Amino acid sequence: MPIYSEKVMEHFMNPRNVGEIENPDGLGEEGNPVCGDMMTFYIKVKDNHLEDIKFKTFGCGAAIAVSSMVSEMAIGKTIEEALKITPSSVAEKLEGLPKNKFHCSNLGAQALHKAIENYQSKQKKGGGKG
Amino acid sequence: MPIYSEKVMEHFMNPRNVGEIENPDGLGEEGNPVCGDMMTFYIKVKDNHLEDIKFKTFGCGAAIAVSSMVSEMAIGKTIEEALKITPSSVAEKLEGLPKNKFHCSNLGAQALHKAIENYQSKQKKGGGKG
Amino acid sequence: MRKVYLDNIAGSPLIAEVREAMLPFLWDNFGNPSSLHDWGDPPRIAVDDARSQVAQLIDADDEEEIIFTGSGTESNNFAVKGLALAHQEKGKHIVISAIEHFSVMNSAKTMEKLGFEVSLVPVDQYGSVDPEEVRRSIRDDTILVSIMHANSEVGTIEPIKEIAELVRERKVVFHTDAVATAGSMPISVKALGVDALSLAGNQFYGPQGAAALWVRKGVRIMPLIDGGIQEGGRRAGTENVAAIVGLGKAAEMATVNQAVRMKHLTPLRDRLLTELPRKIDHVVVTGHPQNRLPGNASFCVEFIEGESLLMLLNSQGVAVSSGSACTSRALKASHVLIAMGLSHEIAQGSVLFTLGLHTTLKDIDYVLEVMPPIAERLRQMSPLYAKYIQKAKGGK
Amino acid sequence: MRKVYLDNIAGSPLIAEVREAMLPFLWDNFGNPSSLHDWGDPPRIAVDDARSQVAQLIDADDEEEIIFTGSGTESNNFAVKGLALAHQEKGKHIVISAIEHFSVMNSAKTMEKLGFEVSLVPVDQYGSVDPEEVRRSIRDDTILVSIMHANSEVGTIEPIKEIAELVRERKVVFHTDAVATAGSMPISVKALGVDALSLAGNQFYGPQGAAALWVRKGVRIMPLIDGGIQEGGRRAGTENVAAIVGLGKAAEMATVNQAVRMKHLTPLRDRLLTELPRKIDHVVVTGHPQNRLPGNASFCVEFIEGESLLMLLNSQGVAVSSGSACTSRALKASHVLIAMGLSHEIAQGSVLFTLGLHTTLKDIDYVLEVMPPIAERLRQMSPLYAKYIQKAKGGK
Ligand SMILES: Cc1ncc(COP(=O)(O)O)c(C=O)c1O
Ligand SMILES: Cc1ncc(COP(=O)(O)O)c(C=O)c1O
Repeated sequence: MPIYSEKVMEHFMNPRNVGEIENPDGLGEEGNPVCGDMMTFYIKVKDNHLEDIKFKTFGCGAAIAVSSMVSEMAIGKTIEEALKITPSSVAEKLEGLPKNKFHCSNLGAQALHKAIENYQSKQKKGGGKG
Repeated sequence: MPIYSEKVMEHFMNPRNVGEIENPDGLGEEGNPVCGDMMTFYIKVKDNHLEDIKFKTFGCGAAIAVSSMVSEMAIGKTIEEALKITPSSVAEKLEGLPKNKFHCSNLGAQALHKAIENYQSKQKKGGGKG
Repeated sequence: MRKVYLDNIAGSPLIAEVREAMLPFLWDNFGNPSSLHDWGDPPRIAVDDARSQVAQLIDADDEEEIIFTGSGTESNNFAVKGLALAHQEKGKHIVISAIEHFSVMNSAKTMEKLGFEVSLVPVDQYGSVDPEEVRRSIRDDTILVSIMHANSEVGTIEPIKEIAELVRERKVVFHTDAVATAGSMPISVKALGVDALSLAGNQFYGPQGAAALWVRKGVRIMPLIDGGIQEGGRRAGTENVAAIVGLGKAAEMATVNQAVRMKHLTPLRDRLLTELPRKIDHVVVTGHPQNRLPGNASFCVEFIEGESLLMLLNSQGVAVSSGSACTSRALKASHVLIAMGLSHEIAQGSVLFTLGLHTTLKDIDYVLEVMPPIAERLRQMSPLYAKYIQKAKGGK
Repeated sequence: MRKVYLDNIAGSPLIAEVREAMLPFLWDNFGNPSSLHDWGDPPRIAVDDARSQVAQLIDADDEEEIIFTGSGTESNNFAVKGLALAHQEKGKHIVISAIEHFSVMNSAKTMEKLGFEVSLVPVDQYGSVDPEEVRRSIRDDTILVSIMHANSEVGTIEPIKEIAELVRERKVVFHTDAVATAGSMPISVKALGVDALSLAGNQFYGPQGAAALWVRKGVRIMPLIDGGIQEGGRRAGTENVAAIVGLGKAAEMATVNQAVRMKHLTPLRDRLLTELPRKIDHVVVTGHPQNRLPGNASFCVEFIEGESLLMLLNSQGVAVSSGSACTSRALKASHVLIAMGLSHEIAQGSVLFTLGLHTTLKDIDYVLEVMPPIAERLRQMSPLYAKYIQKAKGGK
């Protein structure tokens, strides 16, 4: 079989929500250049919901498709729902990822979670707006 | 190239002087079944000349061709001339032998020489008739 | 002149389906299965398919247990050396039979040079290994037993299932060289109970250049050929895609047609085995009378040397091989015949007929017709025959 | 859509003459070169011819110095392991460069496990080995030096002649992996002064499945693959005749056409090397600017990862490869780029164009046209690029 599923290819070729959010409510970075995949997620939160998500990704086809899929899965969800997104659920939605790509390139959920944690820690400090 | 020269093939397919001589003047055996080649040469001597030669050979294509060639080279020669036949001169007459066949299968000259020695030792003992 | 090819062990023609399957990968689909671009897809898919086809041929559950190699010889080297090196912390003793193919035999000898110890299990007059003998040869430091599934020179099929059971009891890794059997008769690695098995496509109408080693999941093996991480890091080097595809197709065809093929071969083989000794005096059948490869008929013709017999048969259009010293490039009579207790003298008269898909009854009858005068002619030249006759006369 | 194949290092189509030469040995001439009957003659003659053709390609005097193997990887394993094991009574120290192909690198690592010691000679920013560094690394117990003739990932050609001279002074055996050069540029083992040299037919329009190791007469080597006494007892296994014939023909064609091929490739390569960095900012050429393989143009595109670049080029019909971590199945950035001192971040942007006989100027211009928007697109998604821009702005 081809190494990537059609779904991965579709998200890689047309990634959703690429970009940055100025003054995001939360920002999460994951990965490093040695393994070759790095992702930055930006979130905008309103009424405990992820109103907007953007990402930037340096990485392979899988990494880009994962980021796109994560953003699509999380947008509009509550914080609690979004935190339930796991690498496995992302891979499943993408109709599978190559075995060797699973760990390195499937960092999207973590990057999102980091952005949420970043938002939550700001909330604690600043009293929050959400 | 094919493993055997045309000359070897010709002598193998149509060996000269196959057979036995009853009451030979000399008889020589060479080889053993482990290496796979055995030859028996029979000679008839008259006036110091090899009047007749016959051989029997158990062995490969080369061994049979060598026996045939030796018999052809030696017949009619004087004892002294026949003793000058060497494995190399036989191989040359046969337009070459495969490298790995040279030692094992090229026992014809030795078998002939043994037959001559056998004749000579009988001569010494019996006073000879040659 | 009639052409009768009865040397299928040395080489055999590709079947048409194998040829057709290979052609695209020799010309247009020249890509590399590791490539991530479009050119990589057809070869990658094709290699995956071939892996399934081979797994199916030997009834392996997991196609990732199949490691493609370049030849049966390589598979055997990989098995013996790779399994021994991977298990050496437990011990350094290897058991093989006395009639293994040189690729197993000489791999074991190389391991001896590296500090391992090798025991040879003897065989009986039919070339059969006694499972009890294997059991007795296993020691506490034994780490590997390798016994072939069938010997291709004399056709004898070994009791691998029984041997495997005894070896498993001692928790020793068991490899079998099934190059002579895989694709020629039904094989199930599960039923046999082995840990590793070698097979080669060129033995069942597949091409040269592709063979396989099956290694049960969980059994450690050290690579023979290091480099990139093709074949899961177990055998490096850019895949020979066309040959692998050919092997896969040949495996698929064999899985389907094995029964028919065996039905075709067995009566032809049996005719040769019974009739040749009737037509020519002093001919002994070598190998097991019943437990033998469907296409193998092997003999020793007394008082005659194999190469000259082979050459005279060739002059009549018949291709065979022999285990005589003169036909081997090492100039030694077959170690298999000697291990079976035959004298050198008799072993020199070895002649081996390996039948194939294309062999017909007419071919066999042609051999039965042309061979007796050839044997007679060589015997008339043979000093051994002369001695025998003289003795026989003297005995009267 | 235009199809532009620039990944000839991964695989390339057979040239028509090679195909024609091979066909008879895939179908009708299925015999075994070891067979003594008529079926053995065509393959035996063909293998002998191929041996001469390969000997001529590398200017070897004696065709018996050519040992056929199954792949470049096997040749390198055979050389490193076989030469080291054959000379271990003198010492157990091996010297290789830091940018060897994995087949040399990992063979050396295996020898480490068997008690040998391995030194890596570093390279400079262009991937060049300094002969002085090699000389310094040789010790009294050094028995083997293996430095590649050219690196196929970055194209750099090494000063083998100079290195060989220094190694010879120390009476140490010297092997060179010429898989990337043999058939692509003139080679003379005599002029180079090496003791052993690996080459592979699939690198010069020959088939998979046949490669060779040349070993100077008198230099001892231990077999990697034991068994029968094919290849003079140095490499066992039934010959893959069709592939060997293809290798021979490819060698003959290369001997004749090398100069023309180089003239075709060099300007195309140079156009890519000069124009791509002009069309795209922050692109670095990797490898040596002058001493490089005629068909090799390699780069790192900053702020971008190689696999996604490769996939978007593929979506435009262009096939290339990359040394990024994600494109390697081992998930590590090319050890060659890292050894040249590039950061992991930059090495991830590796892209490698390997041109071939069929490459045209239009192909190159098409790449120069489609690649800049792809790089731009990926940079717009890249957090590394965003950071770089921010920094650049902040710096103003
Ligand atoms: C039982 C057995 N094992 C291994 C081999 C080795 O096969 P190859 O020479 O094709 O590598 C053979 C070849 O006939 C064989 O019969
Ligand atoms: C320099 C070098 N050596 C060895 C090899 C190994 O070749 P293969 O994978 O065909 O065995 C390659 C392959 O590209 C190479 O470039």
